[in-house]
Amino acid sequence: QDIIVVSHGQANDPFWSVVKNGVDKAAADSGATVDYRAPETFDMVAMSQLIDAAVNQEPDGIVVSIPDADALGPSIERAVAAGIPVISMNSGSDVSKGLGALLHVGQDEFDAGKAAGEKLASMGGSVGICVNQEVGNVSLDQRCAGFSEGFGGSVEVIPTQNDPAEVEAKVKAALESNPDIDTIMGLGASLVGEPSIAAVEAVGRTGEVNVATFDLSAGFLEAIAEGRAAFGIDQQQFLQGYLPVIFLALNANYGLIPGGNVPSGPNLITQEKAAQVVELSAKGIR
Amino acid sequence: MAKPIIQMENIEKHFGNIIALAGVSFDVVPGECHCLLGDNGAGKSTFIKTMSGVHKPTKGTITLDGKPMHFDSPRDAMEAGIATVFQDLAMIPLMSVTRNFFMGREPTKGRGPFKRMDIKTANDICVESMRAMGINLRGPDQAVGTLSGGERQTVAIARAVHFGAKVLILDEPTSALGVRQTSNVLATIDRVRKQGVGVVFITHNVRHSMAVGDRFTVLNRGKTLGTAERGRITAEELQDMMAGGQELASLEGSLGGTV
Amino acid sequence: MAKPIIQMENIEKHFGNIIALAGVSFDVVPGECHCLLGDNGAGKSTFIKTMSGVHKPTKGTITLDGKPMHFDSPRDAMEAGIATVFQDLAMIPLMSVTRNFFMGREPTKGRGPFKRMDIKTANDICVESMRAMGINLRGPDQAVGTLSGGERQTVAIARAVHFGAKVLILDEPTSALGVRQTSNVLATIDRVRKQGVGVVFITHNVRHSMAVGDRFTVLNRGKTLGTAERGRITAEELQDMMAGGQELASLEGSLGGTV
Amino acid sequence: MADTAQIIVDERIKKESFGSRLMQRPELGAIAGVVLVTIFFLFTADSAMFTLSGIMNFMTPAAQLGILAIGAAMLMIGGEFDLSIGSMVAFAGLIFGACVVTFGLPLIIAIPITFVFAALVGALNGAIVLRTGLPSFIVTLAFLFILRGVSLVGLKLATDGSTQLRGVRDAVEGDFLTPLFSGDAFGGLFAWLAEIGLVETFNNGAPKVPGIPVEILWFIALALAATYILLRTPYGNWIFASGGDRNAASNSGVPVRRVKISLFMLTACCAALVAIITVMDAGSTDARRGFMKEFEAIIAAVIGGCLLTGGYGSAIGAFFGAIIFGMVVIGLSYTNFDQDWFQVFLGGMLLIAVLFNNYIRKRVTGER
Amino acid sequence: MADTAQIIVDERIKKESFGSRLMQRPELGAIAGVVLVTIFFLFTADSAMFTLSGIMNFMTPAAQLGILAIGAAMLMIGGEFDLSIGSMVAFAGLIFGACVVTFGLPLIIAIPITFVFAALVGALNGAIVLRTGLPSFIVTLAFLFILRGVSLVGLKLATDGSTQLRGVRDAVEGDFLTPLFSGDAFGGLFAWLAEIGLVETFNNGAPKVPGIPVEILWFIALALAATYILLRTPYGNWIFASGGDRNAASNSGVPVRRVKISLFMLTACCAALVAIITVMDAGSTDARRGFMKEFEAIIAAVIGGCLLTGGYGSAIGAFFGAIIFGMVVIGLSYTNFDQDWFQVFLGGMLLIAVLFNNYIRKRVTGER
Ligand SMILES: Nc1ncnc2c1ncn2[C@@H]1O[C@H](COP(=O)(O)OP(=O)(O)OP(=O)(O)O)[C@@H](O)[C@H]1O
Ligand SMILES: Nc1ncnc2c1ncn2[C@@H]1O[C@H](COP(=O)(O)OP(=O)(O)OP(=O)(O)O)[C@@H](O)[C@H]1O
Ligand SMILES: [Mg+2]
Ligand SMILES: [Mg+2]
Repeated sequence: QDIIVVSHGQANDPFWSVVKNGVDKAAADSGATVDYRAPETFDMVAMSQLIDAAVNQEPDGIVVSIPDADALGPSIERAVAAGIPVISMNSGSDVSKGLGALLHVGQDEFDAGKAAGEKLASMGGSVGICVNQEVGNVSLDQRCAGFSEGFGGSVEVIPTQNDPAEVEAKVKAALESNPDIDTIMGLGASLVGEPSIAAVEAVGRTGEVNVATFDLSAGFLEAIAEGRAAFGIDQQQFLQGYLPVIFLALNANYGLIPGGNVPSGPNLITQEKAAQVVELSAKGIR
Repeated sequence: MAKPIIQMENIEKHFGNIIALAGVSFDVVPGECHCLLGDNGAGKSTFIKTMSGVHKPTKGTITLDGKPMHFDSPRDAMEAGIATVFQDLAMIPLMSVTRNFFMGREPTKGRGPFKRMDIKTANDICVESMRAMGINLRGPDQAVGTLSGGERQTVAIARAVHFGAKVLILDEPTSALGVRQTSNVLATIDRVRKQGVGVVFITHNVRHSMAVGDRFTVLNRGKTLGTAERGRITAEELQDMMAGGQELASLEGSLGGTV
Repeated sequence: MAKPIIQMENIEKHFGNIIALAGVSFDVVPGECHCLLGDNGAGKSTFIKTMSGVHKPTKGTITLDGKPMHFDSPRDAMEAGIATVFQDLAMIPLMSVTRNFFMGREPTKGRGPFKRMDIKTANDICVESMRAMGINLRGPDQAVGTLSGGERQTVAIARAVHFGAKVLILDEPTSALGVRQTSNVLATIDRVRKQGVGVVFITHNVRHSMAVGDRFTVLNRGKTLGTAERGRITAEELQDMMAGGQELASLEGSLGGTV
Repeated sequence: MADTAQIIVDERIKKESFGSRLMQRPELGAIAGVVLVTIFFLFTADSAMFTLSGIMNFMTPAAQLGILAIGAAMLMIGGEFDLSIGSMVAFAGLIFGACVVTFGLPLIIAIPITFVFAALVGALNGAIVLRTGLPSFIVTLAFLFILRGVSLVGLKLATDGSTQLRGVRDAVEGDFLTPLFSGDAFGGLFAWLAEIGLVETFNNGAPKVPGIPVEILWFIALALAATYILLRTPYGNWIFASGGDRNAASNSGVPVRRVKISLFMLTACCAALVAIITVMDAGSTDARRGFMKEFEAIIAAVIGGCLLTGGYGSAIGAFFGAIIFGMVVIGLSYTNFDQDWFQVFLGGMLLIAVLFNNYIRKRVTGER
Repeated sequence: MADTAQIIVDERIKKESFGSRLMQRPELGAIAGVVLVTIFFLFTADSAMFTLSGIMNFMTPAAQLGILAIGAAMLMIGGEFDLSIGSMVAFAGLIFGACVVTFGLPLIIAIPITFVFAALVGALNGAIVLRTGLPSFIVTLAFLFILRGVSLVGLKLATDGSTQLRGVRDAVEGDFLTPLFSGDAFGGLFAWLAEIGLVETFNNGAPKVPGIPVEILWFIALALAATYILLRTPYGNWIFASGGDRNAASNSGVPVRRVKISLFMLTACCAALVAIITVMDAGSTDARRGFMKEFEAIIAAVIGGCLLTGGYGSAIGAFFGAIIFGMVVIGLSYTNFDQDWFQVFLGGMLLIAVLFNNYIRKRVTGER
């Protein structure tokens, strides 16, 4: 069978590379031919065109992420109208059904942020920053918004670019100019989480400032294990790549399909669990 | 003498800390050819650039047809009827000969939104004007960058002559020209002068200036050395003034007075 | 006659569909000034550019000191002792006079990693060479772009003379020069010729060419019209050949034979 | 420059074929690239790519990029850059979205307002560049950041804190101008063609291609208009002159300032047009719309033969440049190459297309 | 150009002050921008910004950017662009990481290998540009994509599927070359200064600033070396000439091809240096390293006075340009402004800094 995956994250993004690894594994396991596609940057217009391109090839199934239902809706509906089974993953759990997708595999970004915020508040945090490496990317913005709500205290969003040195300097700057900050929420593990830990160490406040991040990286997990960071939010994105492909393959072969959405996360990785996960993370599975 | 078309009074021009013109006065009357002479770096080009709106004078006044004038751009000067051949020619190498010729003043046909360049007319005028100067173009759409030095200079002259309404300024127009083209340019100066246009002619060649000049103004190190009328000055005197009064005799001697 | 330093045989040069040179032969012997004359667009600049390594000839051979040569770049030609003043001068407007003067052949001091430009020597040589040509520079670090046309040309000539080892090629070197500077350049040609350098001198001015030339070659529409030796040809004959044999009499007459 | 050649008998001109004369035009060199890319995908891509719907599919992004690229090309020919057009897409999208959704204005008012805002920012860019003599690169770069930032703040204001403004599609539903800026044109024709079997249909009988996306029509119209302006009007001549040599142009009487400011305004309006089309198509806008489009537009213009130094290039070249870029980007998704290699292919294809176009032009014109 | 002026008595020269002669140099104009930005932050930012540790904090990213900017500036003076340096950071990081982690090579071998690879790619870029006569913009753009893609694929190969290669810090631990490329220099000095109370300490007595990050030293050394080369060596003269007018330079005997190719290699090596430093500092590398750095480097060079058209600029200018950019980017997190406005401020500050620098230079030199 032919299955096409269209997501909004690039193959070189650490998070999405894990999704893609899940896709590749599913392809190997099911024997289906699977293509993974994504626009060059977070670009909803380009993404809807990629979905159109996928529909044109009339595959046996399409997997999409839906960060903007308005922009992607018509393309998805077109796929459904053409009789192609669609499964949504990662983002869009709320709109997935309405657009005609069979089911959704993923985690709601806002809810995940909220859960993390609540956890960090319960760890004693009252003043937090949310470090966003791609302001304007709606799914990242939602994470910060969820975090704000769950955290309850004062939260400032720190926008940065895709550069670890800059992230470290900016977090350091924020910590130095506002000594009350006791919580750092990063939106990516290797790009934001790891430099944030370095920044906290550089200003000599290890242990006083809780650092947490979305997604995982081996380096960040080691820091969790050593107690230098609080936790990582794992949405087990490998599943978001793996399961929809398997489902669609089964659907194409036997007409089988689960009856409801599959929540792949959120899953907080704290000190106890971190050590086991490191190895898998280094292999691009978690 | 007729009333001057353009009159420049006490023009000064400074570039940063360099004083290029230190007070120059000059005028042009209709139907005359006024030669501007002087050593290299005397300030001739700078002076005519203030006259044609390229530079704003640091000090001094410009009067056109009796009214004080401020040129904000060369376009203003052009619209006042002043056409110039600059020493650097002001050509765009990548553009065709015709497009350079009509740059800024394209002939049009049609009207309203359909007003467009009349390319056929433009090509014809351009080829014809160049032929009148003694250059047979291969084609009007050859890029100016591929013309020879003299061919390029001829384009600039033909253009200025075509658009020169009241005053025609020529900054060393014949420097790169061959014998035949030079004769043509001098004849052209003679012709437009007779039509009542005032011509400003810059050259280092005393013979050329004596051939067509009615008055001669010599610049030296940013100042005027004076103005003489035709017949009141000999070629030798002019030559001496232009060279800044330096001793030429020895050189001249060794080379047989050929300069 | 001495053996030629450089000998060009049957040179052809095509640009796309344009034939600029249709078979030109030419040579230069040590200690002579060989004048290259011809109408605008005749192909003089193209010809000397093949001689100085800028263009590769489409056909034809170049022999240097008896050995066939291929210049892959102007640098090769320079290293073979050929220095050229190009018609477009080959100057960088944004760079200082000194830096332009020594561009590509900077004097150095120190050694190994501490080898650096000897700026003081360079400035001194540059100012001195310019003064010898009759131009007093305001300072050796003035940008060439702010020099007057003649000043700029003088830099190019002074540079070529300074580096001209065996052959010195001058493409219309005096076109923008004042009287005094022209005399200096002619005197300089005379001097280097006496030192045994072969000089190729392009000009449209018959008097200049008669003053220093030993041989005269006339180009016309990409072909040689012939070579004459000094004394075997008069200025008038030369002038007629340069203009391509066209009728000049009428023009000459009206302007008093001044061209 | 495409003036009609007057043939004069001259022994110094070699004969040249009609083909080689054609290829000397900057606008036609890029065709070679299109041909090469097409051949490449004919061999490697799914056959769906060159069905009617496949062609529409890659032409849509090409058209959106191309509208920007034509504006950018004209500005580049005029000797300047505008790095703010990508952000301008987001900014104009915000203005437009806010007009129709937040203020509920009809299109006949909202669209002119959007263009006016865009033109004003363009004029401001131009005025700063000309006033201060700073390179346009750095001035418009500042506006790249400023407009992007303002879009973010404005979106948050317009939506109470979200960075995504939705509901545009509902708001413009039924407006008489909507068909001009969104959806597909000639829908009736295509439905008829589907009925008589000339256009493929889905199982449910709807034509696979519901019509020609309007952006493609805008794209073609703009390319034709820009070409006409560049080659056939005095203004076009002034653009070439201003970009070729500012001083020479101004000394020859070209109103360089006016030309350049109007070009900045034109480029900004092209961005606004793309914003309106994409916002209406997507039904939403967000703060990252148009991200990096400024570079893609410049890339397309350069592929199409524009010089970065100004004074040379063509709108038709930018047209084909955008198509090459669009084909390569979308076309790779019709092939079986692993997405990990996507960028390697993108870069390689670009390079090969440009090299080939260049090689053909040189071969044909005989220059070296 | 900074040749010693020979003063000749000339009535046509006005006197000018030492200050104005100083400001005419392109390298010094950018200082005005630094001063202005500093004053701005002195008033608006938290005082922590201008403590020793605050300064080190914004100088570290500025230095990493600056190393690239100096390379980019030299290449721009030489008349070319390299858009692939950002991707080169990722590519060189991969090579370096693979050498030390995957193959376990010591630094003395790994570092030269990294530089050789970078230089080879640079030379390839240069060779294609010079061979084909295509604009370097488009050629290096292709390599922007290609190198980024190759880095991704290479990383996945080197790590069995992850896009992050870790363990560099452990691998280089104890290598005698490590202190040259990572960590802080003069640690002993700073410890001593802390003891005598000249440097602030943490509660545990460790100095707040453990030393000067090595990238800052590399940055300064490179700026000095580049300035020396540009202003005091024949090679520097050739760079200006090649960028100013390629034909004129080549006609005057400058080996333009050699100069340009070596500049491409130099720029690539600057990127490799940044890669080595950042990879060793971070202990890991991933496929997104150096993203968009090519543009930031060009921005810094332009702020510092380089012309995009080539032939003019300075390494010291790029030095200050990088510092301005670094200060503005990091400085805003020390202020109380709403961070949503970040990009607006970034753009505004850039514009103001450049305008001011331009204004000062014109005021002082009297040009108009
Ligand atoms: N933009 C400028 N900046 C500084 N100095 C300048 C500038 N333009 C001209 N100068 C100086 O002003 C003086 C006069 O220059 P100008 O070009 O007017 O001379 P000219 O009389 O035309 O000489 P030539 O006969 O050689 O063309 C020269 O010494 C030149 O160096
Ligand atoms: N790159 C080129 N492409 C096409 N044609 C060219 C090119 N260079 C020169 N030509 C043509 O070749 C002919 C000879 O040009 P060249 O510059 O050698 O003439 P010249 O004898 O030096 O003339 P002048 O006395 O005016 O300087 C000219 O007609 C010119 O149009
Ligand atoms: Mg002059
Ligand atoms: Mg010539």
